[in-house]
Amino acid sequence: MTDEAEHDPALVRVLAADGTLDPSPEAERYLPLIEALPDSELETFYRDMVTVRAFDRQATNLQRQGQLALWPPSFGQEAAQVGSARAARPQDHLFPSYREHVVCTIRGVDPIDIIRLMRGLTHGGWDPTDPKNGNTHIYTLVLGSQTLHATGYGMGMVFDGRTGSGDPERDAAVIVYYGDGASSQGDVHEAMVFATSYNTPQVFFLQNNHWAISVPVSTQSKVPLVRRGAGYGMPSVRVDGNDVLASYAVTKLALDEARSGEGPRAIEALTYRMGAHTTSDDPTKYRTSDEEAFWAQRDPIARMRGYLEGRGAAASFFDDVDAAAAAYADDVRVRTNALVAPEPDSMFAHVYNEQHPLVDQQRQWLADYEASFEGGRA
Amino acid sequence: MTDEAEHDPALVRVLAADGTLDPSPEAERYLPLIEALPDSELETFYRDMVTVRAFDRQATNLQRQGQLALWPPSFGQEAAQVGSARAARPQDHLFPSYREHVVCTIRGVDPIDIIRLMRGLTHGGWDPTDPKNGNTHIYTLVLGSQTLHATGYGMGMVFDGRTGSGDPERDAAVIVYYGDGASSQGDVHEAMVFATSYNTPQVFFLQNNHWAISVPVSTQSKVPLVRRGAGYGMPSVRVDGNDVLASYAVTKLALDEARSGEGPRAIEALTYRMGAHTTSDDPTKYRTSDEEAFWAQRDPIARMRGYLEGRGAAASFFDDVDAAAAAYADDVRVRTNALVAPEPDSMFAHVYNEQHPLVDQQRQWLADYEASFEGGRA
Amino acid sequence: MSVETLPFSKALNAGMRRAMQDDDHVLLMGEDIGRLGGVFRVTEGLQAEFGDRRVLDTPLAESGIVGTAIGLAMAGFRPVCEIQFDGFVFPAFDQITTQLAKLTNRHDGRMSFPVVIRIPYGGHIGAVEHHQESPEAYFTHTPGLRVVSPSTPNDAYWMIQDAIASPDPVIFLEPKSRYWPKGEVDLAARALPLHASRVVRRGTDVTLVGHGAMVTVLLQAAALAESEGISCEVVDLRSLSPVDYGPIVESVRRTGRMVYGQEAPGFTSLGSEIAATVTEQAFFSLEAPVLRVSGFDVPFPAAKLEGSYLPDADRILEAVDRALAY
Amino acid sequence: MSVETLPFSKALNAGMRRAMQDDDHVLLMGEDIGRLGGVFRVTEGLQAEFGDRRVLDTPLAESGIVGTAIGLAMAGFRPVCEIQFDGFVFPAFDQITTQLAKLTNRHDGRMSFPVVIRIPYGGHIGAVEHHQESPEAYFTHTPGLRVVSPSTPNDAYWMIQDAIASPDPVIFLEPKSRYWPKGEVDLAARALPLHASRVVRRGTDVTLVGHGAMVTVLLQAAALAESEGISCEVVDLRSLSPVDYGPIVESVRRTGRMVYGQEAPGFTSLGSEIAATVTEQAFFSLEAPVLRVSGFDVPFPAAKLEGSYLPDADRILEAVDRALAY
Ligand SMILES: Cc1ncc(C[n+]2csc(CCOP(=O)(O)OP(=O)(O)O)c2C)c(N)n1
Ligand SMILES: Cc1ncc(C[n+]2csc(CCOP(=O)(O)OP(=O)(O)O)c2C)c(N)n1
Ligand SMILES: [Mg+2]
Ligand SMILES: [Mg+2]
Repeated sequence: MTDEAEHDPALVRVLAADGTLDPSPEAERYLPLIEALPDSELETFYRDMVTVRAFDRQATNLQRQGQLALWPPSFGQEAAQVGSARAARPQDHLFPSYREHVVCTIRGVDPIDIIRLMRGLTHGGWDPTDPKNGNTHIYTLVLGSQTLHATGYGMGMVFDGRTGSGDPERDAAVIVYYGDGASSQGDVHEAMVFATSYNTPQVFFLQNNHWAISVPVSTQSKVPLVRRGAGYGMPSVRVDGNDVLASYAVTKLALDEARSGEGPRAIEALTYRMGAHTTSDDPTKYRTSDEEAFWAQRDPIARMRGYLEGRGAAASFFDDVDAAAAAYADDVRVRTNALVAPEPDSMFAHVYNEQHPLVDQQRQWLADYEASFEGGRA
Repeated sequence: MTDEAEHDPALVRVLAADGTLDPSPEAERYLPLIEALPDSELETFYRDMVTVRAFDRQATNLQRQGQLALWPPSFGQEAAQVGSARAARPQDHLFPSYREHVVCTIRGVDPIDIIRLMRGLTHGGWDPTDPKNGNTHIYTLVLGSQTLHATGYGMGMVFDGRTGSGDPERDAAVIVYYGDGASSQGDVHEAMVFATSYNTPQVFFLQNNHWAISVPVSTQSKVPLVRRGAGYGMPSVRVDGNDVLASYAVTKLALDEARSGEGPRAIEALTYRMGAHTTSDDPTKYRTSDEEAFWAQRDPIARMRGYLEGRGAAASFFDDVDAAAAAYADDVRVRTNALVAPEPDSMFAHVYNEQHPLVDQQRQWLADYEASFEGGRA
Repeated sequence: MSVETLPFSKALNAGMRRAMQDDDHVLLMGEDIGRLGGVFRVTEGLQAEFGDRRVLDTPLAESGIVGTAIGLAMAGFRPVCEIQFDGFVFPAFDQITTQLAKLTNRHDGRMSFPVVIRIPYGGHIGAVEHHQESPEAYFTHTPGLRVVSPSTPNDAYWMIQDAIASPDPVIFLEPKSRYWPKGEVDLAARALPLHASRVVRRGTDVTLVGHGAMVTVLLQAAALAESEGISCEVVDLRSLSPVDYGPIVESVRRTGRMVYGQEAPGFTSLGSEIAATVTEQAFFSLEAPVLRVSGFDVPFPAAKLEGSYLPDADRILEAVDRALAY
Repeated sequence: MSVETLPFSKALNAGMRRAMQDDDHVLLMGEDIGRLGGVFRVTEGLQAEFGDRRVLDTPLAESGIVGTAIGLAMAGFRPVCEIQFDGFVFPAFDQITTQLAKLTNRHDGRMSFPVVIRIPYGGHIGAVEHHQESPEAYFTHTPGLRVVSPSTPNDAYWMIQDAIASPDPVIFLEPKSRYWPKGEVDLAARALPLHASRVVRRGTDVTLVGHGAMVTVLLQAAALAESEGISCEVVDLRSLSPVDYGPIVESVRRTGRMVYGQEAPGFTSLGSEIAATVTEQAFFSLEAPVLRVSGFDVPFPAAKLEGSYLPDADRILEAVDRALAY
């Protein structure tokens, strides 16, 4: 299965597993986009991946220490996420699922806001309307639901003339993230139906990490998931999602086309969830160490490091990145430990925007009730 | 739109609009199946179409006379329905939507049972477990839902070894009918996901009659709907659904393959709803008389009549068929007028199979209450 | 002259037209609502007036309609979705329940979701399965939604505008058997607030409460009761969530007896809630338990049986008599 | 020896194993229930024992799971579907409500649909959104469904077998916070019938009623009340639809006071129904209105706040005191 996909002639790949430049035939048309990247940007890609992996590992540990309710690691999926998120323009809107820690932090979301969600302090975490969050929407846990929200947002861009105007500062697009398991949900289908019907400026970004908890992707589909898009008339491409350059390039082109009014596109990024599904999961129950080893050799960070080393990056660069990542992760730990629980009252505060007598009454009741225990509840 | 489809090189068509044999390139592989049909079978196809059209027109009139709550005419879709239903073997299971009057009657369903549903006497109408109904399931009004039921039934056939055994008397398949509008529902997607995942012996038979009430198929998809199947790895074919021979042949092959364990298949039959959506609808609000005229020239019955005439069928044959159809329709009218309303008590009878205190109590209450009006309710 | 006599459906149409004129980010979406004007013609003429970017004939997928409406709300629109019939709202139930209802809360109030979902509901039209149901309990049980139902053309005209103006999601239930009867609509004077209930008939012996098409039945029952010397007060709920208990409890404190009428099955219904809560709030005034007259706890039956299923004035009166017999 | 001490989850597992042994057309289907044994390990070992044709790791689509289970039932199977968490049942809501619940009736009783839908539900596990909800009201309001919830390992063992044996669709709610505690399971002696409620503690002053994990809370409250000299009777509902009112009404006629506890939001809830119906049936015995202690009418909050959201023994006692103060 993994071998087959490796040699899929339609796969876009730029870097071999060891980081040497070795574009697949399908990658040819994307090379100019990659060649246009300055060294600083290549270094940013690498830095992004290392930083968020350090954060991700830290969060996993924090969960083990009982600081978080749950943590779904992004470990292994850094290239697909960095490549796609760096391809987006500031005015684009991003709709993550729940494992897009890399995407979110790149766009400006404070990792502590993701932590707050997974610690059980909030169901959201950050404010998508705050410019500092780079139009990154909050996580959606009901699989596939966000694909429709993204499509609706894209319809709004069409109706507001924010797409296809030819003005690169004005034209915008949406990108929505979902998984191989989620692809089976009816909502994803309906999102593709609406997207093509309204010609939304939209990229459907599927991270096929080969597993939906314990269920292999072969249960969701016997054929490559990338083929779905064509059924709706959507140009679709399959990319090596562990290759940050390829992931960047295919997303960049797809978003550019979408923004310029050519309609929705689909990308299947082949990657691998190197860690557990979440900290509650034990992958040894359902997958082999051979498979894990196969993918360990395709680690997206090692690959990009090989590439940068091949281009002559200094050892000190890598050391700097590692040190900065460690500091970043450490800072998250410190701030996590400082988090405090919200007041019970807050659960009533935002159910409605306008006054609601029943909620108001229960809010008051709880306040009075809690007050009646002043000096300690049994 | 219609012209484009007419000249779609991938369309399977055997008969030209005037009934001359003029197979499209795609039809070549199906010709042996058609050549194998005895004359009697060809006549049956014709007779089926004429008979049910007469019944359908009768039902439409009965609704206008206030005898039915509603009638969704099958007018214009006879060839797709006759061809596909005649291709099924006795042991196959058929899951209609709500416009498959032709399919149902061919399989043995008494038309009066469809009438009972549309008169508002029952939500079902016939008993799919009664052998006389040819494994025809009852209508489903919530669009797309039945596609999952069919898939589940097909899974059962797989688990019971009733498919792929090589024994033609034992191996069975399911065929499910749905429309171009329904194709947008999430359930249809999930049905295709499950069908391919479990390799069900199943044919997805889409009657693209170009309209979902007032909404043209172009709102559901910008590309031919037949392309959807490939996204799941399903062999898929587009057929001229107004050509009964082509409809028969593609369905026959697809069902044979499905039965022999090769998994699900999809068929898009291009046809046209020549009448209103239902008797509550007024199609002049949303479509042109030019379009209606275009399709009138492609009437499936006229086409088959032309073919039979070309083969030398006698005028008396056609007269006989017309006379028998008129008698058939007349019989339906007579029996409709004789239908009586069910007892109120019946609404409680089949909600549960086992005793249910709340329902029992309400049933008793209503009986007592009705009895208290003996001699006339205000 | 600001008072016009309009059928309920045209009053709704006029209300939506006005909301669309006032705010160009109000848009309508649904199946067959554009060129056809909806199967009940409630949106007739609006696509011709506002164009197909503001009145959308969507693909045929209810989850898609509500899910994309959510995205449109995020992008600053105020979508008004039409669900073609009550029984077809369930494919959208996940988007309504796990998304629309919860998204304001999930965003800690930083985004609002002013989506209206219009649903023609209820029986009395002799239609086939899934076309005559009263699904209000599913929505009133869901925190984060507001649920309303007008019973007169004037309320239809004003409440649809208030629902569209609301920053919260509103399930807007339209009693389809009331689409045709006409009534006076005052285009100038706002009706009661969206979430107020209203006493529509004064009385002293028994309080009758209901919403939508049931209000007509309750008024018939009250008229019949009067001829038997029983004085019924009738309250039109108007808002199903939140419920404006003020007028109801005030009434029950006076009458000591209450009958709640609804077309929906009774078990775990809005009627259960109102009975339980009124009992709590007026316990010492009650001479009899609050009685509920509901659709039976069976699937809405075939059309020919709807007369036996749906509570009519006689069944309301039967309960009134029982309440008085306590 | 036929009595074993088992955790609730293992009792369920044993019950399903036995049902599968007894009838080879019983099959299990759901997400991650096979190789992994389910996220709560309730189906652990069953795929290894019965094979992947009887324990299906399905594609990830809840409407697909329930919809194909319906087709399997038509083909003579008895599917037991697992929904991974309470909050993920809504994508299947249309198939449950418009299809599963109504198909027997639609077929005029000529086909039956013995489908069980297992749903781990309720709070107390500190999980993220959609993982702690109590959706029972949506199902109890739907005619055609049966809804049950065991609260002990013994009931879990027997009720799952009864649910599978039932010719009707059964929504089987598993209180997930009870998965781990152990209890005695009598493998030989059948428990009460599926739809019987049970008095689990005798008392004379106030009747406490609830289901699932709430039963534990009610028993805690009863123990605390005892220390204050108040005698509480506790009834475990077991069956949520239909409700076996006999033991409840009998109890309330003696105590004159009742408190209903539930984790679900209170508005239009099962608690509303039971309060309204008990009031009707025991009107003259009631010294106080039936009081309900519920989750608040807000979305289930973030995990750190669940302690304030979920009714605990103190909140039950507060209501007991209020009931006694009438
Ligand atoms: C509607 C719904 N059903 C079930 C779940 C439980 N669940 C959470 S993640 C998951 C697997 C998702 O797999 P995939 O889409 O491939 O994403 P990945 O976790 O691999 O990133 C499941 C079943 C859910 N969140 N939503
Ligand atoms: C879930 C659902 N939504 C809406 C409807 C109302 N409705 C009935 S038929 C119809 C159009 C169906 O179009 P199509 O699937 O093309 O079938 P056709 O009527 O053309 O045979 C609509 C919208 C429904 N029955 N079910
Ligand atoms: Mg995955
Ligand atoms: Mg159609």
